[in-house]
Amino acid sequence: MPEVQAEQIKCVFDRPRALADRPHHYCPGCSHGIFHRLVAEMIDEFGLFDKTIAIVPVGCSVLAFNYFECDVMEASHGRAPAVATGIKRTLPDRFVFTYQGDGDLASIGMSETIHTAARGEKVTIFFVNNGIYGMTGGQMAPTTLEGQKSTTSPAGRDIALTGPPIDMCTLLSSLPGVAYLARIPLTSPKNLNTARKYMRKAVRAQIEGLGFALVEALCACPVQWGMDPKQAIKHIDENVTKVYPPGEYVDRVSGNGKDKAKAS
Amino acid sequence: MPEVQAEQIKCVFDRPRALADRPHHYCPGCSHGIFHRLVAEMIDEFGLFDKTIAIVPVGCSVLAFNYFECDVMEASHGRAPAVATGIKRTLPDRFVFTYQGDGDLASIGMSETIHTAARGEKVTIFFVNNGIYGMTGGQMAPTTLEGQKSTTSPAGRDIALTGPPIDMCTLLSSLPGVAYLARIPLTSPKNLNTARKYMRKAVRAQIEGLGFALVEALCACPVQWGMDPKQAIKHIDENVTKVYPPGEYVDRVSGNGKDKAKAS
Amino acid sequence: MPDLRLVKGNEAICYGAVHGGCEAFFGYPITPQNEVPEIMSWLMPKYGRAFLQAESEIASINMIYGASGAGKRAMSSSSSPGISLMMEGISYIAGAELPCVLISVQRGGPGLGNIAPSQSDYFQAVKGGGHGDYNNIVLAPWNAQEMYDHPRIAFELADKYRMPVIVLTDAVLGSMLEPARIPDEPPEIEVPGKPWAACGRGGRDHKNVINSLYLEPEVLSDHNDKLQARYATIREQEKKWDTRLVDDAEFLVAAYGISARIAFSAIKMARERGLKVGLFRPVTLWPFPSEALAEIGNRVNGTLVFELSGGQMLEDVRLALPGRPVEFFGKMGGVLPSPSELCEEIFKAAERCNAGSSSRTNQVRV
Amino acid sequence: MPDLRLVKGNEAICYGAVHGGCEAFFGYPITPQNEVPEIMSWLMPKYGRAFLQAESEIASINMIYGASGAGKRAMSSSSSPGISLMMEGISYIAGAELPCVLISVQRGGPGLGNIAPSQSDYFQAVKGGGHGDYNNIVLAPWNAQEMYDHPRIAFELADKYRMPVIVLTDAVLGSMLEPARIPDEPPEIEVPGKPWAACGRGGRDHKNVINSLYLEPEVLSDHNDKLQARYATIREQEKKWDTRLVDDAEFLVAAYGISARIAFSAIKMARERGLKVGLFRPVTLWPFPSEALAEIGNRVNGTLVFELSGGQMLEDVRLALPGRPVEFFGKMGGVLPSPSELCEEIFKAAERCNAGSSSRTNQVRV
Amino acid sequence: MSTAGLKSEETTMEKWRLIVDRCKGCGLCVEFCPKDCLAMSESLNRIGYHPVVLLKPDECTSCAMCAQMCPETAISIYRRVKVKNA
Amino acid sequence: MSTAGLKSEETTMEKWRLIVDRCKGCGLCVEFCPKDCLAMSESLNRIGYHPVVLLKPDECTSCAMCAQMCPETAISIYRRVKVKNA
Amino acid sequence: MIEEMLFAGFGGQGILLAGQLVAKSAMDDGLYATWFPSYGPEMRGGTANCIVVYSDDEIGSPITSQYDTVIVLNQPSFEKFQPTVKPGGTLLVNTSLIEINNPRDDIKIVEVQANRLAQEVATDRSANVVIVGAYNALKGHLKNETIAKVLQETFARKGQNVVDANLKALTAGTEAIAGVKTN
Amino acid sequence: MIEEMLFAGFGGQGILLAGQLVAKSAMDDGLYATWFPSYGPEMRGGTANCIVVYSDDEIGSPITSQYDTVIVLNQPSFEKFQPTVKPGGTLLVNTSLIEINNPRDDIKIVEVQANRLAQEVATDRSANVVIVGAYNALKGHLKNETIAKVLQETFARKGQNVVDANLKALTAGTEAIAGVKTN
Ligand SMILES: Cc1ncc(C[n+]2csc(CCOP(=O)(O)OP(=O)(O)O)c2C)c(N)n1
Ligand SMILES: Cc1ncc(C[n+]2csc(CCOP(=O)(O)OP(=O)(O)O)c2C)c(N)n1
Ligand code: SF4
Ligand code: SF4
Ligand code: SF4
Ligand code: SF4
Ligand code: SF4
Ligand code: SF4
Ligand SMILES: [Mg+2]
Ligand SMILES: [Mg+2]
Repeated sequence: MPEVQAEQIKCVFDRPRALADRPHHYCPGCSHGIFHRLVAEMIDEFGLFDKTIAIVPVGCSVLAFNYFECDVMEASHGRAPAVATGIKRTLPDRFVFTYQGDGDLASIGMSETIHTAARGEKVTIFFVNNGIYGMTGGQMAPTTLEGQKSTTSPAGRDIALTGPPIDMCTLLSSLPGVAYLARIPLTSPKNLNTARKYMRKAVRAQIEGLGFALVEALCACPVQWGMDPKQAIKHIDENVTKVYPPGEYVDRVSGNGKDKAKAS
Repeated sequence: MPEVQAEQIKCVFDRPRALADRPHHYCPGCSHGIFHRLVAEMIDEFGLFDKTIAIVPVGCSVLAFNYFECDVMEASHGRAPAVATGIKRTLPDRFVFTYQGDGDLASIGMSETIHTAARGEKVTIFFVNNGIYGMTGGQMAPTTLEGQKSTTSPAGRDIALTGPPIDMCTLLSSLPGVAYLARIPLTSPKNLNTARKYMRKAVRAQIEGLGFALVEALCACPVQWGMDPKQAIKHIDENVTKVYPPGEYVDRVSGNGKDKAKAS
Repeated sequence: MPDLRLVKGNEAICYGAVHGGCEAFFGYPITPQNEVPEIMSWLMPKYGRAFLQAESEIASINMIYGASGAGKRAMSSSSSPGISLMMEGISYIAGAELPCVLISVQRGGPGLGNIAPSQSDYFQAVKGGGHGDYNNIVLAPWNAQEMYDHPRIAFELADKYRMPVIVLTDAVLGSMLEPARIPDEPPEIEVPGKPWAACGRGGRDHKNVINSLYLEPEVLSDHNDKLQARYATIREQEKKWDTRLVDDAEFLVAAYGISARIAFSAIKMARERGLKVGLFRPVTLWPFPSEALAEIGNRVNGTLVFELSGGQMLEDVRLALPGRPVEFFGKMGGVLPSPSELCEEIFKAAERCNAGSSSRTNQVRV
Repeated sequence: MPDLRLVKGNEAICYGAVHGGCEAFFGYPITPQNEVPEIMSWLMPKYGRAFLQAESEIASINMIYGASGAGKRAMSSSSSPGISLMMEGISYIAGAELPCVLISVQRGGPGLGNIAPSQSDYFQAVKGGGHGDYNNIVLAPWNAQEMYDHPRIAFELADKYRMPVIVLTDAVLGSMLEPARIPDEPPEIEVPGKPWAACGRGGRDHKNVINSLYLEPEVLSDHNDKLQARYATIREQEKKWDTRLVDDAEFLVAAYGISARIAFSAIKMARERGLKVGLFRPVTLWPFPSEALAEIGNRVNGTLVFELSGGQMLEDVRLALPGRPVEFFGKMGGVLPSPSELCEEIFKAAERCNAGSSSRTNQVRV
Repeated sequence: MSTAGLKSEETTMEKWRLIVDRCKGCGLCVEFCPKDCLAMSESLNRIGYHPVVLLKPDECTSCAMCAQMCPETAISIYRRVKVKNA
Repeated sequence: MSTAGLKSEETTMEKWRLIVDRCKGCGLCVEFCPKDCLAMSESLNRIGYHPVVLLKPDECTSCAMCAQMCPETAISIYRRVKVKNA
Repeated sequence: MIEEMLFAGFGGQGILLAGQLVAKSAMDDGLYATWFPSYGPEMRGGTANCIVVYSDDEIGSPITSQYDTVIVLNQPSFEKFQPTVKPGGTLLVNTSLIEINNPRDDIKIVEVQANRLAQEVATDRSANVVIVGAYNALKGHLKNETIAKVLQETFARKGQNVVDANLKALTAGTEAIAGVKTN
Repeated sequence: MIEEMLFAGFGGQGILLAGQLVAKSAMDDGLYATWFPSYGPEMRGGTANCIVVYSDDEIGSPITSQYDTVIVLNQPSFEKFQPTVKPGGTLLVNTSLIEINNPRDDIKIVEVQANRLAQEVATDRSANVVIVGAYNALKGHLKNETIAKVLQETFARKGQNVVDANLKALTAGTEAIAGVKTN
């Protein structure tokens, strides 16, 4: 008997449930919005909506508590990992993640980042590296590229005075408490798929109790970079990824249990 | 004509000029005294007496301003590298070193340590790693060994709860601002000679403007370890060096200019 | 009634906290309160509660923020420099309306100072060392029993008003041994529900957000007004104080914590020498029991404020006794006057007040 | 006389600092003072002075400690949460008797609050948000000219008394443009020698030690006494204030900084409506010009304290005017009342004072 | 080539939907459409930006590349699928 | 085997000198003397410790191993050297 | 004389610059002047506004809640700030982007097609300067030459083209009020 | 009755424990009691002292500057604290380690060879307990059985040997004062 077929409209792409249906306050072309969605997709995908506590930073994503639909705490600048620790230690069965910018995580919050990683704290960090202080108006971050102009390095970052950019993935990769560590630019649909793959592992690292996990997203801040959104994306692919090689830096999550600690 | 010879008494070992001739407040067998002397020897050897500014920490060596005969500043707990930066940026031709314990440098001061290294700040750090908070009465440090008893890990350090010990040399070695990085236990006259060798390079790294330098001394804290001084020395050689392998981690000072980045 | 135990103040604090329902302790060593993290390191796990030695005081206070935001009774303990490092965190906790308990074991300052007893962090605790308009409830124990009782009371007040409560004590009370009645096991306690906690939605129809950001001035203004209204309620309802020998007093000493202990000895000496002195001891430093103090202070010939500081509570006493003669005696740097030394000062101060030579404004140190 | 320039307050601060001999700037971005590190990032190097964007406010204040200890004029700038993070460092600087200048551009609190103008960090600056008995000299500019002048004055006072000086301003004054007379190039200035600086012995017959540790209580006590004596000198010599329309005033408004600007407009409105109001503006918040205020406050019918806070300077005004009617009007969270709104409040307050219904203690918020 | 006058919340196409007043005109969707179906409007939307428009609906394959790259999640994508008629 | 009665600041030997009242009796010098020349005294010094004593002065080679390891720098070492008589 | 005014619009519309233009011109005309900005958390795209006060007497408050003149460049600003015009005051409306609903009748509402005029003589981006021209044509407190001089200084770094475009925009604004369109 | 006393010596001499012994015994005898320690920055080897107050009435200050009884175990403590004995008070001196110079004549100075006695009946380390025994034999405020019981509790964890040794040291101290040496 031939099957009777009919046509239906199926949704192939839509807003995840964990992402609020409201406008963002971000600038046009800002990667925060994309990364928000990816994070929200993880919450949906792993069924964590009711047991997630997000910790949002001080930075452009300071208002992210408006966008994530799970419970949220707003941390003081740089201290999100300590806040996450306080939660996870008292509610070990919850899914606890922080969402942090590079100023937040790699400058003022360096100590909390390192120590939380070193303790192997079972929390997940989604790290937005846009190489600049977006929120406060484009000052230099520790992650700003050599020669890059910013409002506090108007002639371009001089590494003789400020040192070279800090590569957080490399820095953290020596800590045995780290279960998963990866970096990916949010510059194409293909990379977003890789990002999802990495983020899944970073979620699993926590859920499976393996330890600390962090995914660094190389993000665009078109406004503070003085570029249009397309240029900004191109700049990441052409220049930023040279300084910050994407790939998995630590992987104690994958099946074989071994670390794969090499950037692609 | 046969030479006329006479006998004279020559001093082959004595207190360096930069070390004050007064009793220390340290416990019997505490390595601080030895490391103080080595540091003072460097000041003498390089003729830095009149241009050195030492920064001493909060920790058992909090009174080290009594022992170093150069100008000294007492930093708040963990912030010595920031203090050193403040000095070096305004007096770039001076020799600026910090002397810091492991609680000071690797716990509360982690951020200042990393950022100062990352900036390639031209300062030298002499790092006393005794794996414990000596001054406050033997609490756990980030450097305390797995299973080691302390007053805040009375059943022995449980790395499932606290993470494994932090290896500062390994952590710092990925930062390109670091010009010299080495670790040595202060456990024998031979090791003291190696220590001197390392410390000389750490001084040169600054004098020659190459960048940040740090020498980590594996030190004994007999009292807080609950050991007698001899046991403590043995414990370092037998157990501590397993977790913290001695050797040069970064060397951009030696003639060839290349890094030798491997622990022996 | 539980048996007496000879306990250190710092130890009593730990039992008081655990018996008061403390579910999470985060702290960093610093003299003179090291016994607190040390004891908590085994006492908390004994009851399945969270203990973690944080990497710094900043991490501690932010861990507390997390644990408290998640609905748990959380506490830290530190001493002067460590408490200073918590000022941003405390302000956030106040702003986000989170309950928490902080033990501040004061030592000599400013800067590194020393580890000797002091009361020079009164302003920091009472006026707000952090930024913004906020208050902490501040409790000042004076003996081992109160060192045990106050943490529990602190948790109750913190939960009731959703704000930080500081137990402000010092190196003497922390390291002194004294008998206190402490049960062997934690008593049953009731902890209020925390429907506001961000502990995972768990099917809740709305998300909970822990936050101190209110970008719109009008909204932040309303938020502040709400906090101020709460503070006003607390000022009405939660003032606590203690007095000794005030009924027939002709002169008054105002002191808190360890100073009140010394003062108590000194006023007994003074009474032996014929001067009828009473003791006013604020138990809550904020809210400061101004009215109770005024009631007594307005009928005696004068009041001597005694503190281990350059004169901090002094300002609150002056504010409570406008136009009345208020004298001050203080010691800094960890020096503790003996009761007899203080007794001499009481006589001198009383004399100045009686002679009318106590200037009513000369001590204004603003 | 230099030409007028239309400058932002934050910009004026930078020129004021550089022209005042600032040799080192360390800071971390935070709204609403970002122009300060931004301008300093090119202005300092232009004159061969040190600029470094620190990794945090804690690093900033400790870099200042180092640079100042080495004998240099060093400065940082921040806003509320960032200033809170500096409390330990400030206490160390005070304890080690180091001069330094700190710009505090207040914003809405507590916690993250917002970036709108506020005056809710008065207590922190004036009473001491850090631990221990210490004071900062606190200057409160009210226009762009003073934003330029105060950093220089601050450096002079800091060096003279070897202590921190805070320029306490706010988001309005920081981001407002206004004409100020600012020379194009730094004028010649004289900087006192600093024989105490730890800058390397350089043949000196003794070592210099920068330190705030005094383990022996007696020694720390002496050190504190020395500091207190210095503070007493400053209270005698350095109080500064400004008044408008006080000669014939029957009512007084006390306000500082931006509040005094709003008040100035409001009292002019009130005078148009027939009420003779004057303005008292403390220029130094510490030392607080109590006597000058009392001189006027005691002869008017009442004083209204107006602040962008829940009532902080209020306490110092009350201490200066014991027994006199003192009223309060405040706005928090970045809300700025308009001059006409404040004018209404002035009328209400004056009425209460005239009617004798202004309680002389009801505003005590301790 | 204009959404001017479009006052509705969404431009509803069968397979490609845009919440017009959420678009910030960044152009990333345009950039990443493999079929070059999209372009920027010349009009402003209610939040002051030039929103994107689906220029060539027929060529759109519902591949969702555009939606993936949209920071505002302003685009949603639908596909006509054959289903068994049970 | 005792320094009891030694009230002087230093025990002065030709090649091996100790500031007695600075010794904290940690025994590290004893441990590291390759010639086993040293031992702990049974008496207490003025700071309350049992100081070290040079038991076998003749066997001491002035190698300074002991002095190197002394945390107090309490030991100094001298050597008889032949010099040209100019 | 004291003039208290508000400029409001989208972040990208040059609102803050327009205010500065007026404040600087006032200063150069020998008046006291203040300018105070306020913007949302976004770097771009949000709303922005600034308050300008100028006076021949020392200025007290640089902020207020009722203005002699309010200049609005976009719809939300119109809605939000129409009520803040003092009775008898002036509301200058950029009718290129604003639809005037419920106009108050106790104030003077002046319509300027700022974007259109700007596009005509220069680019869209000069709408802010157009409206400054219109403003001064209306109020006349400031010298036109001073404004032109300040414009010149402000845009000098961007080249004479830009200066000229803005000078044209200024004139266009002035003339829009004068009702005299010459080109 | 109120007894204010000070114990002083080197850090390693068990000074703090001796004070605790007295305070605990006083508590167990139904008295109010306080104990307050003070030590230098060193972990070992520095000087240490503690103040003990016990009384049948609520205790005000747990610290004071003049004592009814001062117990010194080493020379520096003797020098430092002899002046702090109240006139008519008692100074208990460990003459195993202390040479008495310039003794005051307005106080009662009692010599006990605490280290020697301790070594005789137990080890050097029990000198602190010896002197507590001597103290109570002199003052008699506390019940000997209570002190013995507290000793028992205190050292129980270290084994009966240690307990016995300390009990012997206690007796040795008591007897040194009684002047009755029996073994
Ligand atoms: C203690 C403190 N210091 C400084 C700030 C100001 N501040 C807010 S966000 C930020 C940096 C933001 O940069 P980043 O973390 O990279 O986030 P982005 O805005 O780039 O997403 C700073 C310095 C603050 N809020 N608190
Ligand atoms: C802000 C602050 N926190 C805590 C302390 C207390 N404290 C003093 S030293 C120290 C740790 C010392 O350990 P380490 O640095 O390893 O030095 P060590 O004593 O072992 O040589 C601590 C926690 C302090 N003085 N200041
Ligand atoms: S400033 Fe940069 S990071 Fe912030 S919202 Fe704009 S584009 Fe995004
Ligand atoms: S406690 Fe440890 S580190 Fe401190 S002085 Fe004693 S042995 Fe040395
Ligand atoms: S779904 Fe694919 S083809 Fe269609 S518009 Fe988007 S990117 Fe282009
Ligand atoms: S990516 Fe999104 S915001 Fe950007 S133009 Fe396309 S639809 Fe608009
Ligand atoms: S100098 Fe050498 S041989 Fe002599 S005592 Fe010292 S270690 Fe022994
Ligand atoms: S090493 Fe030094 S302190 Fe230790 S026993 Fe020998 S001489 Fe004494
Ligand atoms: Mg960033
Ligand atoms: Mg240590």
